[in-house]
Amino acid sequence: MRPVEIGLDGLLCLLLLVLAWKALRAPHLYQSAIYFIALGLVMALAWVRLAAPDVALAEAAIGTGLLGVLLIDSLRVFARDSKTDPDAESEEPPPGEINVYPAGSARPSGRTLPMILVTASCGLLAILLVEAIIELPDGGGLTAAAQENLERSGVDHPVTAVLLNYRGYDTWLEVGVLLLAMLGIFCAGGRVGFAETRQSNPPGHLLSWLIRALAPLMILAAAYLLWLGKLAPGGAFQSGVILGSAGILLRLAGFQVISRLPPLAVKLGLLLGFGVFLIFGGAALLTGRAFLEYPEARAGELILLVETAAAVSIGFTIFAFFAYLNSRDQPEAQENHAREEGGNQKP
Amino acid sequence: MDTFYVALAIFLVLNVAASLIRVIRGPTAADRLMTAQLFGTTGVALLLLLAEASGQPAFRNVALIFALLAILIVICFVQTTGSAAGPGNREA
Amino acid sequence: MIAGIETHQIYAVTAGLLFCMSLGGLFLCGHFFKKIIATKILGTAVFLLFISLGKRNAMEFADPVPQAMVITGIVVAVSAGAFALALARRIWRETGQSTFEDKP
Amino acid sequence: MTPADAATIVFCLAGAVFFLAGTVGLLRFPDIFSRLHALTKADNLGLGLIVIGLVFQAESIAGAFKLLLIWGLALAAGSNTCYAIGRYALERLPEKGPKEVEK
Repeated sequence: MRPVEIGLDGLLCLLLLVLAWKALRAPHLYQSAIYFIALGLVMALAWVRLAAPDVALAEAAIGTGLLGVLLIDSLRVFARDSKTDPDAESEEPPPGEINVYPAGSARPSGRTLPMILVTASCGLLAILLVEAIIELPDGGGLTAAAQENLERSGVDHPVTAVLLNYRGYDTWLEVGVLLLAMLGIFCAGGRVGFAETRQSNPPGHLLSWLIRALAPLMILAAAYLLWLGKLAPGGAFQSGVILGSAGILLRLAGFQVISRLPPLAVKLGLLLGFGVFLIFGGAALLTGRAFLEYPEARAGELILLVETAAAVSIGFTIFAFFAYLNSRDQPEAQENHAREEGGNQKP
Repeated sequence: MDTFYVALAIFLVLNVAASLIRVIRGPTAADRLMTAQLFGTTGVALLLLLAEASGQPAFRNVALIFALLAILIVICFVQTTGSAAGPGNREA
Repeated sequence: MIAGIETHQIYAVTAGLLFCMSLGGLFLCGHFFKKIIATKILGTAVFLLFISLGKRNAMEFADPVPQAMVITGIVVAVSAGAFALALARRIWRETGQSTFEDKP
Repeated sequence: MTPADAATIVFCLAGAVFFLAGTVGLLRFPDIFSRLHALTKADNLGLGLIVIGLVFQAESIAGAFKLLLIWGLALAAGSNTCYAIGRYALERLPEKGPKEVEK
């Protein structure tokens, strides 16, 4: 390998380590979130360097969009109530800091012993781990096996073949995990369904123009990636995440398209992916094949159908993550405002 | 030619690494957000360069996603920070 | 000597270091929000190790099986993270606690 | 070296200069609005010049079109985010307005 490439890889790895360190040690939660978002972007570059385009696509879609949005939205909640919690701001903000965001590392003093112990054991683990990684033998790998059966799988891209044909169980249960996580969020919130956004400030003309132009483009890009998954890097997850991000963008700009859908349609959208997997698996069992085994002649079409259903479901679920978390605190925020304003008038 | 692309990529990575100083210094949340924005844009350029260097046009789709979704975080920040830093709280 | 280093080795070692760093962060950071971020970095480190080992004797792209599993993993990690955030927000709303430590 | 390669090198280097200018501006400029100004230079011209440089290497018309589409998207997103941040700063942080130069 050429030295210049080693330089690039070394630099990216150094940046990864620095960003992770800063994300864990930054004095304010907001800084942590920014470092973490930047870490996601650098990770996408690392996947490209490791020649893993499918993972790079997924990381780019989730890292730049969904994750940052969820973190920033949660910060709003932690920040709003920080006034009631004196401990949250025990660390002095740097001069000039707008003290909107709570300090994160409010570590109580007199805890040096556990700190030393944890640091020492993690350092020791690091040495052992690096040693073990360096001494791993070369060889093995499943590239050849995945390539060998490719023509029987119905698609031309090995990663899609692994995801939807060789290891269909994984993907099916993964859609199940998404569904479970959403139910968990519903339980943690204590109610079902998401309300419309209450706009704290209306989007400007420029923004709503952009979103009108961007949302169809995002849906187009999602369809493109879904189709591309058959023969090149791309596929259901990436396209589902982009669909979900399009929904989040629409919601943020005040277009209540999805929130106004009838609840039944939303539930159907959420269950579609899991259900289609189940139906196809059951049909395969009834016709005497193994669960989720596709007939070779029609595997391509069936996989595309399953992928489309999965993408729509993933999009809905990801939108629901954000919309639910985003709308839950809205009425409460209004109350808080009212309370604060009332409190101000008294003195 | 490949060496040129990789060298340019190294330069751009150094560039964004330097811009992290702005996250440390702040002073406002918006300043820090700008660094994330610069990371996004430079990320697009880096991905295009690396796609060219490795001869894999597939990586261009990653840059496409970056460019499509780059706006989400900023819009989310601007639209949701209202209740925390809004005029109601500031006057309090 | 420097020419003997392969891309995947650099990233694999980084993954090991990232893993330990975030493991320490998981214990030492007080706030839920940071604990969640630490968990997510932990997961990323595992993915990085997995893919860089899959790159060892790959031809054009990295090994497809680890790639597929990591994509699954990324989506699962994100949904777990969203659930964790929802739980942390609920605890915060109900009790005003943002750490696991007992208030005096 | 073909003329196309030479053009690529010239345009990409010019783009890199604008990225450098954007970073230096982000670090050195005194207030949020001038920093935004610096940031947009990297967004628009830096990325734009690199994209133009790479168009010379594109293997097909479709490839070149995709590169330009990426630039167009980044352009639309960049100008909008800068507008949004600027508006946010103007409304929420009036004391941080364009006057603040003393730092």
